Amino acid sequence: MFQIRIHGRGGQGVVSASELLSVAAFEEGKYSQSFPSFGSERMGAPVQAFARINDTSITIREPVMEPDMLIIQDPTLFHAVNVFDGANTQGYLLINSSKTLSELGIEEMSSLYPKDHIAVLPATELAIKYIKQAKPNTVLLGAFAALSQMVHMPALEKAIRKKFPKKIAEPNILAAKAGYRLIDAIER
Amino acid sequence: MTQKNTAEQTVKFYQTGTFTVGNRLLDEEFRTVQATEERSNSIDSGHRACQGCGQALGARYALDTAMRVTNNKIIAANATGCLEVFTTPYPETAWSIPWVHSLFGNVASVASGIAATLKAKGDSETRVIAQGGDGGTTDIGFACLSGLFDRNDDVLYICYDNGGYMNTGVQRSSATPGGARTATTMPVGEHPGSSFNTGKFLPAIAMAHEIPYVATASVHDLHDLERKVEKAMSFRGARYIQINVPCPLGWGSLPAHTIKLARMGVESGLVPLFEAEYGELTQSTKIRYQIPVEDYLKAQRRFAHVLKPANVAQLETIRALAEKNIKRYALL
Amino acid sequence: MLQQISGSIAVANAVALCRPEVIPCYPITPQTHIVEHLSSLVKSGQLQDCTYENVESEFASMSFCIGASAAGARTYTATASQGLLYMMEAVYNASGLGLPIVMTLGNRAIGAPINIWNDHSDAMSVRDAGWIQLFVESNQQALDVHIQAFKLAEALSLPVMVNMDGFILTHAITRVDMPDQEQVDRFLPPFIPRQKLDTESPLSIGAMVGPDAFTEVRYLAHHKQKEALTIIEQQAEEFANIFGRDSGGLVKSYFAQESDIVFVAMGSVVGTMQDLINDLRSEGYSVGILSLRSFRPFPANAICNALKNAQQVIVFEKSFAVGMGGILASEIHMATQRYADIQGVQISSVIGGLGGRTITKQSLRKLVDKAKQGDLDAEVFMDLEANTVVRELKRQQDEQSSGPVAENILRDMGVVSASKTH
Amino acid sequence: MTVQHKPFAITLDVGSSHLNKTGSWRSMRPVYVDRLPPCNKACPSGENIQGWLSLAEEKDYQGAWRLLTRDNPFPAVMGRVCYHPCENTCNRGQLDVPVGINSVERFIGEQGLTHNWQFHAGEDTGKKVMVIGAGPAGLAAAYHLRRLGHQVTIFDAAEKPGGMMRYGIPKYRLPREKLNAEIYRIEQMGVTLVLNHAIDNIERSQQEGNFDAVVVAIGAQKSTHIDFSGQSSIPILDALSVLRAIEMEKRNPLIGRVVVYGGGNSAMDVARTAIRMGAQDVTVISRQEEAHMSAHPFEIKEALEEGAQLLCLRAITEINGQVITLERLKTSEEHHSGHSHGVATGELETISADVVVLAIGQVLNDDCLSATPKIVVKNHTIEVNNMMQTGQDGIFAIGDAVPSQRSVTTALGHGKKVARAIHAWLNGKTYQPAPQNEVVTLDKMEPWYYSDAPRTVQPHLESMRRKNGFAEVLGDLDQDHATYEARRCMSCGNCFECDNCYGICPDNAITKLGSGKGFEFKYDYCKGCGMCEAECPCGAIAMVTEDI
Repeated sequence: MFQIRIHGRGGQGVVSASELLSVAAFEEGKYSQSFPSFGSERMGAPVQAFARINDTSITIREPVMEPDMLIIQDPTLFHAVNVFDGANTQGYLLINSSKTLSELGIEEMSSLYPKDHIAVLPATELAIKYIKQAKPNTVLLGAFAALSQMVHMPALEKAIRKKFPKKIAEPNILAAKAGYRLIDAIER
Repeated sequence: MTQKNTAEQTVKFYQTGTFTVGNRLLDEEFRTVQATEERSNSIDSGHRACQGCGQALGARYALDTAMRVTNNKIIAANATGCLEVFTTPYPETAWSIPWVHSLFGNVASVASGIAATLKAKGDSETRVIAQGGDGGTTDIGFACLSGLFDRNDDVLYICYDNGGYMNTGVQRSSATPGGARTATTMPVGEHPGSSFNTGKFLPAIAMAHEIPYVATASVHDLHDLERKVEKAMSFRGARYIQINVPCPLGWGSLPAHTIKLARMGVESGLVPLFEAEYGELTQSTKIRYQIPVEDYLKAQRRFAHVLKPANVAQLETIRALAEKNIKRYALL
Repeated sequence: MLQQISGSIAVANAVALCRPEVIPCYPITPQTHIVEHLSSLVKSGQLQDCTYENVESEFASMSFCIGASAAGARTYTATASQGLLYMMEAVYNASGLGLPIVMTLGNRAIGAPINIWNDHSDAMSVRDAGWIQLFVESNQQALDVHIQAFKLAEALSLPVMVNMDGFILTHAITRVDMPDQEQVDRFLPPFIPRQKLDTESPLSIGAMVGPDAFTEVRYLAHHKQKEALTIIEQQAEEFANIFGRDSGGLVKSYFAQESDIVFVAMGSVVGTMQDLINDLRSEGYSVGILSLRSFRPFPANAICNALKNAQQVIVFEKSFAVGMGGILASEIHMATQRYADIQGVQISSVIGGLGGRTITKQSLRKLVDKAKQGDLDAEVFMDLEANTVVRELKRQQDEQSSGPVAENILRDMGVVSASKTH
Repeated sequence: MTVQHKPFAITLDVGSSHLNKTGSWRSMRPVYVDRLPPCNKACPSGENIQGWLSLAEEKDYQGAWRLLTRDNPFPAVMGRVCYHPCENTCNRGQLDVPVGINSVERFIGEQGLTHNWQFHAGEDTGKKVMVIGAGPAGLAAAYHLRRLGHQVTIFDAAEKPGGMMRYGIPKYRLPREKLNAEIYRIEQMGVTLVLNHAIDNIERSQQEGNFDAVVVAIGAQKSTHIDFSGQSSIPILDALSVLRAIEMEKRNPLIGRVVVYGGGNSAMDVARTAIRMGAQDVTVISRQEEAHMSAHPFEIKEALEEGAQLLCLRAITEINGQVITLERLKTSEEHHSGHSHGVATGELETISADVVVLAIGQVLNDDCLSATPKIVVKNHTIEVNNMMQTGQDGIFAIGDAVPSQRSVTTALGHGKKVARAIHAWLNGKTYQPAPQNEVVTLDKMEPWYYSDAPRTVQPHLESMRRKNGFAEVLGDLDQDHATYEARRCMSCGNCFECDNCYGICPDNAITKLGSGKGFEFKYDYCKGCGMCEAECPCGAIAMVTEDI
């Protein structure tokens, strides 16, 4: 079972990101689950969302305690929340930032991860470019696909099209593709 | 059902019992529903209302009228209260219409639910009536009633106003008139009876919701009452009628005086009868023979203290209220 | 059809397939998404011949249901927590009148302190209200059980409450198999009310009943619930035949009969427990779960039958009766006392997951380990921060005006960082 | 326990509340009563006024006429000349103004004449009754006797029938064609009228004619006369002979300055006749103050309107030549209540006159009675028992000849009463009048239910027109107005099927039996609240204590 935890702030599409991930996995015939860390749904508050992807059905309901994939949508959270709590350091780390890991002050923690399991990208910049909004979630999902291969772009595109009306879906797909390309290029 | 004036109808102007229930001289169409042998008796004999119950009368008047207008297609919902208790003492029922009682404070919503069902089933013939006492209407059921008005659900809400919680032993409601003795506003202390400058007048609140129709009526003037119910039934949406129903028990009056007191209430100006459509006052029923408020008060033990010389200020306040009504609703 | 959707949407769509005729609602987290979605379905015309009304309170909402159901409509609403308490008088009334209303309860804690997260305090507050109360473990069950709920309610002329953990299920996006209309129609016939406000055949509903007959009327309510014990099982079987799934029923055993240690629990926590016992059983533990799917009627026989081989029973529940303890635990006690086959079983009452506290596999595992060692107390508050409690008790001892408890504890835990104000 | 097929909320067989007999709560029970309306009570003819008004309300004029004429065969006459004591007692008078009963009666009477509705004699009994006097009393007696099937012959000394109706009431109040028509209708029943035939020995005439019984209805034909002191040079006449002379169209004695002495209706008749006959100046001198004059106020009012002078509280003490000396009187303090005469003051004044007419009353002319000694005359009237029988078995006396209020209406009432008495006597029985019901007063009624409207005023002739001739002073009501007026009747004490009791009973404890059949209490359910009694507009319900 592959477990994902997404950290961000209210309004950044954290919950949508987890949902899109689960739907994309579903589209690929896998079992998946997503849910938010429930709380007051106010803008700017730290939020988490979770997803699980598996080949068989998932019954567990506890929040993702040992994420195989950590997605950090907002790097300012490193100072507020212990985002690495319980993280499987053999898993993946995906961070939205234009800074380096050392600039972010997480060099020590990130060093525990395999090098090719870490990706840092300016997702917000790309989001502004493609969707004219500071919502880095779809860019990060593209990057997630490239980084983890747990879902793939066609399924992700499908999930985005299901969730959003065409006018919003298409730019988001472009944003996701941009995220995908960026990471894919680095990896390969 | 009002008589046209004499100039138009020289002969049809019946001095003989013009305001009576029926009259063999009146054309059928001008007689009240209650005058007919075929009236539906929505509430029938054997109910356990007190002797001279105004509410038993008001309810039958209103519902029988509604039944005639709708060809017997009405469903009634009832708030907890005297009417509910005395009509359905297990294992008997006095109702000849489909009738449901749920709770004290929810009759408006229950009625809305019934109306919703009729709407869902495409039944536009059957109409819904909600009924409650003044406590169930102005106090505990107020929120639900306001919701009904807000949504403009197709329900006629009838409040039988006897100015207190009579079912539980005569306590004050927000419709209890100032000065009146109740078990929670006894005639003791510096300000005996129910406080003045308190309470709420629901017809005005109903008007503020701008619902299609609001009216006040009284059991003493059946023609007026039936006309109003008939009028109410001609509208779709939320409608409110408040019927003044004397309560011998709560008012400390003789059972035989129920209608007389209803009449005196109106003729003293303390009980204004009027109609409003979409929030605008459209008509008031004129006082026929104005009487001093004292005449009305002295027939009720609940006001006995008001008539003592020491409480003349209370009497003046009540007089002023009557005058205010007369002016506001153009009752003369 | 397989779909990856939230629990709320799944339930809303399932309810819509049941062709409800009247739906009043009032928003309250965490059930709101259900009625929001139903609103869209009605407004867009996807759900026809249905009156949807956003009313002014939960009290009005249930009252609206009462009127609608009495007038012969298939009626549905949803609420949670405080909303349930606000409609409480009408909740009792609906069952007292025998009206087959179906209501989803998005289970949530009851304040104060105000808390929007999941536990079962709301469901337990109406345990004596005369409603049938069903619990679901997953979103698939949630949608399946709603379809059964209408059929059950209408068969018995009793209201049915489907309990679904707030957020954990309502907000979780999972795979569900959404039935098609034809299947649902096959399972659920059109509503023929047992009693109906009908101008063609006038009837008085809601008469006053005095001491001479009240006992009989109340006994009949009890009798109906007992009948439900049979009907629930029958309908689950019928459902399985048409939809090809096991959903519903009175209880569900996961190795309960063949295990020494058995969890008894209701709702979504059973999913986490399943995950746990799969691990534990592979490690050689003899551990199982008994999931209670019907809480009212209380299936005492089915429970006892499932527990007859157990040595240790861990009753896990997300609520408790303050001053008494676990509610479900005491009911299990009562049932086992009556059941001759069960003698000497150890029953521990575990209270956990209150107000949305995470129920982790790890914590549950500790319970099993303790039970295995015979160390599990009769009453356990799982993951209780004992030190915090002790400090607050000390504050109260030291100072008469120690301030509000909830705020003190938040401050103590560092959630609120404000300094002491006096 | 078997499975219930109904939901438990309504199981256990809910029944109708009809099972609950709330009648057991009652300590008083309502009963329907017929109370006596004050108009009926006041009517000297004993008319069922409320009854015929009720039919008139429904525009059943023939029905009204039939009911009315059951008691009074002269509706067209009485509709004009009756002083309608009924109206004075009418309960409606306390609300606005009394119902114009008299005008409706006249309308009904006119309907009878217009449509030529006829009376029917009763089945022949073979008995013969002689009636002496064709005045209102005699004619009424004849009419009622005939209805009862007896043969009747009326003898009258005058050349035309009608008595005081013809010779005492001026034409402007009673057009003669109306009188003639209504008398003719009685003749049509088979009553034999023998005119110009004075009876001087009753018993002999009875034996000669083989009559089984006799009714003496000879009126009070002898005018009271006063001999004034002084040397009068002017005629001093009596009212009766003046009015008779004018009726007979003989020489008009009312010329120049006419002084009428008296305060009664005859005085007014003479005064108003004098004005019509062209008298120069008409003065009525009354010993009473105006309020206590026995003339009806409207007569006084109309006389004054027509130009008569009125001098009250004066007595004629002397007439010398054309000068009449009057003494002023003052109201006696002990007797301010009514019939008192003034007390002399000694203050004198004079007026001049060309003729004086005394209108101070008439007494019985007992010439024909002298042959029948058992008929006792006392105080100028014939003594009769309460069955109107004189001391002579089989001879009855009625009208102005016996002690009673002297009015046409009273005379008609006597006619009815004597007919019943004779009928019983002829059958060897004694007439027992039915006991009278309790009179209904306004406090037993709830008048709120009646609309208020002023009485339709009979169209008055302008007073100028009145003075110049004997045209009728009061006109007819048209049909609309008559109906309207009839409908002002409150039906005091008698159910008029207003449905109030039926409608306002909070316990639905009244059965409506259908039009004309009234109502019935369902004592199984009546809780005895008394609302029906309190709200019965006309007071036709009474609460009586239950026997426990």
